[in-house]
Amino acid sequence: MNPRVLNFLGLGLAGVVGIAFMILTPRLAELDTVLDLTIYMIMAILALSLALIWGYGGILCFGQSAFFGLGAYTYAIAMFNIGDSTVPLLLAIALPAGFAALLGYFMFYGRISDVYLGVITLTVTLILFNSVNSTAGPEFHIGVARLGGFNGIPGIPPLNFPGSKAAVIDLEGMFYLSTAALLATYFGLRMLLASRFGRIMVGIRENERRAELLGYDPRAYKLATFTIGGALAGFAGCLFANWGNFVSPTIFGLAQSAQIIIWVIVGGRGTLIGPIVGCIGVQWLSAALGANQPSGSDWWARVLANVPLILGIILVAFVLLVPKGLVPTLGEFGLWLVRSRVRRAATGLEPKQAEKG
Amino acid sequence: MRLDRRRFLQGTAAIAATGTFGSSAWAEDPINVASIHDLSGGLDIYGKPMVDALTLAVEEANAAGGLLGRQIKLINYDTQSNMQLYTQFAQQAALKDKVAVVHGGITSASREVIRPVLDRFKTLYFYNTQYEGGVCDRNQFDTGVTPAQTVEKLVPYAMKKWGKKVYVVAADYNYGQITSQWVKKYVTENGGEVSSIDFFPLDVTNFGPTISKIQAAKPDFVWSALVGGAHISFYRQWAAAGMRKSIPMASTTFAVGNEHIVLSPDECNGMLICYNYFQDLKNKTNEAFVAAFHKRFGADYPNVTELAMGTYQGFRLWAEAVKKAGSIDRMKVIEALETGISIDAPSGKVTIDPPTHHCVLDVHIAEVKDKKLNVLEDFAQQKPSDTAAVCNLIKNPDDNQQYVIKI
Amino acid sequence: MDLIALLAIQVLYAIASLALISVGLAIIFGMMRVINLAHGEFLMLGGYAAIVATSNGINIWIAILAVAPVVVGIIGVIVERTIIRFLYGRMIDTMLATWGLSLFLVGLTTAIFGNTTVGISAPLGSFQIGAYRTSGYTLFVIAVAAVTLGCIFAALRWTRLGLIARGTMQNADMAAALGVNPPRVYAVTFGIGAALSGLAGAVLAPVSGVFPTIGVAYVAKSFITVIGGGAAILSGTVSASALFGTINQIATFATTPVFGEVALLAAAIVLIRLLPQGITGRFFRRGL
Amino acid sequence: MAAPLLETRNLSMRFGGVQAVRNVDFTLAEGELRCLIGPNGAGKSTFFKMLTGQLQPSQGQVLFRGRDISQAYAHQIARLGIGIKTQVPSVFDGLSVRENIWLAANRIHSRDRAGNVVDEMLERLGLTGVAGRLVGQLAHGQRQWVELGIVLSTDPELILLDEPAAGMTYDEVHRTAQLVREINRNRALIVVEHDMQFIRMIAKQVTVFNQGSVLVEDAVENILRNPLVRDIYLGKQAAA
Repeated sequence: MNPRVLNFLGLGLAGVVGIAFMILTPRLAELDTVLDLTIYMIMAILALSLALIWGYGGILCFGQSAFFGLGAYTYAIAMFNIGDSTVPLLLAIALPAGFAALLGYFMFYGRISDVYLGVITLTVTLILFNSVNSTAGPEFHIGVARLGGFNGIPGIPPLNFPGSKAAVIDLEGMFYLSTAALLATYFGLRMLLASRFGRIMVGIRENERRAELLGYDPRAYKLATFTIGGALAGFAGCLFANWGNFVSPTIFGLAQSAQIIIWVIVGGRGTLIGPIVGCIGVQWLSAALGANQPSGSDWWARVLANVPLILGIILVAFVLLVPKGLVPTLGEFGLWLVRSRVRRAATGLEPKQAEKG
Repeated sequence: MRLDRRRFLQGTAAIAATGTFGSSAWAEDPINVASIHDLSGGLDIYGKPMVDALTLAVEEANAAGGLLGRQIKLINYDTQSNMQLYTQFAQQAALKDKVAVVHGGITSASREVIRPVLDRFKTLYFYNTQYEGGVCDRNQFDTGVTPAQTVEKLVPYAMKKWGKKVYVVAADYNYGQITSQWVKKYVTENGGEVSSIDFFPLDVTNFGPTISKIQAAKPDFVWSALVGGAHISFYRQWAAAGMRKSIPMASTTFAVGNEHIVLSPDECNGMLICYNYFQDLKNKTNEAFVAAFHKRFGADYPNVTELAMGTYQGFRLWAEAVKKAGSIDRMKVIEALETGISIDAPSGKVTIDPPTHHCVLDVHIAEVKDKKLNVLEDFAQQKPSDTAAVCNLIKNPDDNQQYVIKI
Repeated sequence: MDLIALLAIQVLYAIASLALISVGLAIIFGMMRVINLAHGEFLMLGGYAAIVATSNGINIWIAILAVAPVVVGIIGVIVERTIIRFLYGRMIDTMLATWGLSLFLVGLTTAIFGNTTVGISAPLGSFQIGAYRTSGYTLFVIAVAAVTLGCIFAALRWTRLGLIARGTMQNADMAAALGVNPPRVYAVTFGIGAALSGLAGAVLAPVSGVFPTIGVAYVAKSFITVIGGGAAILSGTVSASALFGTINQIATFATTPVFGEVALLAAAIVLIRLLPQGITGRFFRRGL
Repeated sequence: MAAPLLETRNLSMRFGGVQAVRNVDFTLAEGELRCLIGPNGAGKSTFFKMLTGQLQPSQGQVLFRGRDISQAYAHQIARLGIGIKTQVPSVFDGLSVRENIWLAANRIHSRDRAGNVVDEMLERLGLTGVAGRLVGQLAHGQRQWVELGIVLSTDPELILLDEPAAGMTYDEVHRTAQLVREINRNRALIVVEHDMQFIRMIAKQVTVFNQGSVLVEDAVENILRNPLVRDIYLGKQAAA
């Protein structure tokens, strides 16, 4: 059994499962479950955007939420001003992509690397947070859309089928759209990574200097990767604004940025399935912990229902017990079971992460 | 129960139908009531007391035999100061728990996140926090005070006491912005002047420069519309700079987060505030309530806040309406509430104002004194005149928005 | 005139507080390459330590200057022994772990103290500068910052641990090369870093107040300051704090706190763009 | 004799106070094989770094085919046709041997062509057996071969080898020498090496670096006789 075959088997399986999930869920699950799953799908796209930039591009980005938020705000503002959702959707992808390109040019062509990238991206998203957060006054508006400061923008009109404002995408449609988008993103990225570009990108992550000495310009590849990641995050932001019909500055906040990183680490860097799993897992967990709070004053009950406390313990335990992240660990366990030729083959599929401390 | 595809496509109406059907089918199963508040994260200062009050209200009702002979089940969500969870939990409450009513939301932001969800899924919504006013939605009831009810009273009182030149510091968001506009309005109406209005994002903790600015402006008193844990440092730095003794302060946000307990007396004594409820109100209902509350949550419970009482009264009003309607069906209950239901609450008489779905209630001006709030003057039965200026749900019941009231 | 004086004090104060909240992180990051996302919570714990101590009748100065650092230092060592030490050389994992830790600490403090803890009010009263009154405590904060940095300088310059520290800053394997056993050095370093954070938290408690979630207000700022400063613990922290503190405070005074914040962050970006290794990556390389 | 392939004029590199390379004038003809020797810290590696654009010289010029490349980026120089095998093998540890070679071949060949080139290269270096292994898991000697393979796969005009024989077994050294001679049939090389046997096997012309500048340049046999070189360099070696 050679790597290619294995690869295609894996992809095929993922595809079948994904499509089955998309088609069956609304028929089997209750509406509230479907709605929850919708947001998880959307956030998974966001997780993938960082998985690409960081896991494969080796670009430590603390500010992925910047592009996510820009996407959401762009969609909201454009929607109020235009009405038909086609243009806003495209803007919500183009603008963050453009912003990522600018920022990326500024950083990579300035030869900024590793943790300094982290700080700059973090700083950028915090600037956005502070700025947008202080636009509560009526004087802050773009066209007819008021920015609303801390309160954000409520009542954002949902997507409609291209051209016909009336044909609004309903809740079920939103689920189909988000799931399809996630699947498309996943397979798109798999293709990207299999392409020349993707393999060179991974090479640069592994050893930038060597790639340079072979005649590749790392700055250009990083810039491209970063821009694609920004576009994806922006797209996710647009879907997010649709799902809840609101957006507020906390979308740019430290908590949001950190959360995205957590998803990727939990699921496993250097994989694509991992961040998806991590994202859904962590979100489901905090929602599950938040629901069914005990009322009353019983101290122990309150401690056990104390979300940050429990979540914190789980995360710490996780790092110590599953350091490589969920999917790689499971993967290795699986591969440990099969023969070594297959193991060699499989390691080719998902390049191992090289920790840069 | 599962939804088959056809019903799913019929959409929300069908879901609401199945919801009410499902719950009124057997008199035995409990009535679900959802609480959606921040019990962790930055806003839990406000959320925890609200949930405690709601818990007590539910337990009292159950002890008295429940509603319509059915027990009430409180389903309690912690939104962790995270907007996304407000949406998710509102959806769960409406669709999974099929609750009869949702009590929840703290900031206006969270309300505007919940409101459309509950409208869409036809679930009754009570918002029990004091806020900037202007929400006009037949599916929602607001039991908190709005600026016209408190600011209007406190401004002239403070000006009479201290003078006509006012410096306003406010939280930089919808509530702070609008409240400070009301302050300005009433100050000018009373022949004074607002020398400046400064806004601060909710996470600002360094007020040094501002305090210098205020000193330069030399106002007769400072009006604070600051909100949240970080802003408490303003009062600290204000006192530390020795300003508390020279320039007094009035506020309609102070003490809502128990600031008067967190701060030491010499950091906030003498400040004037105005609310619907104070724990030390002298009346039979309140004394009984406070006793019950301490019995339930311990005598050392810091303080029953304005928001906690809002929530308690919110539930009581809903329960009253359910009794009157003899059903928990959303429309029946709304109609019952719109008859102008009123209850004898710890804060005094509280009545639903049919056209605005806000409340007519007493307000009191009090002074902060050694971690206590001493009531100085009472104003009976204040109407939500600000919202009334823009909203009449009896005339146009399909209205559904938050008006920005022209000031 | 007196306004200038007042402004000067406030700028100094901004620098001092920035240096205070950053230096603990600087030591931990500079020496161990650990991004401690629970840094803000260490500050928060320092505040609580001071509050609990004072409310139990301990003199406020002792509470702030002794109790808080010791308590948080011990907590730091425990954390290092139980979590961090398993993760050396894995910066990313320590990020996840310390993020989890920060959540845990927030939850724990809320469970123990609730969220309406009675704070401590600033001692030392206030004093007059011309037409203005300002808090005497401001000067105290400035003094503490100066003394702290002085002590760190002395420690780095003249103690064995300082020597090791400087070595490790130059190259990570140095500690081992110097024939000390790294685990102990790391534990101690982390402890000291935590202790300094505790001190900072306690010193600022009377100014900013203390509540479980106050950490987030600090962590990003101090992180940015540390990276902006670069590898050298002391000169890095000082120079970065000086730059950012001044910009922030003056911008705030001239306009609004928001703009002050944004100006600080923008400055950080420009700085890192110009000096990709942080200030000390370029200037006074041989600094401490 | 044709115009030189590579020429440096007055090339110097200073780090703070330290003068690592000092006014080096160096010329390499088309197709020449030159050995660089000199004690550690003589500036050989720094010299290589400047030739490949990893360091910008603090003064002087590097001319490749008469074109000044002293200010060019590393990747531009690589594309002009200078390849380097660094002292510590610089390879893609997280990738398989095949992927390593592919990344190099891919730069100059079309997708399908690259595949064959990779196979040939693996065969040529005897790496076919480990093609699927992660390079990070290979022995030092093998990683040396992988890096050689990477360099050769970009088919450079000029190949710089920084201590190719380091850490190799005796017969690996032989194979390397053989390979170098083979490469030299149609490519120019500069080889930095300490191993004198190795140099004897390959070298004609040798340049001796000392303290950052060229001490002497001569045919290998003269160099070996040169007392100066003995003192500063071979003396130690002989003693060792």
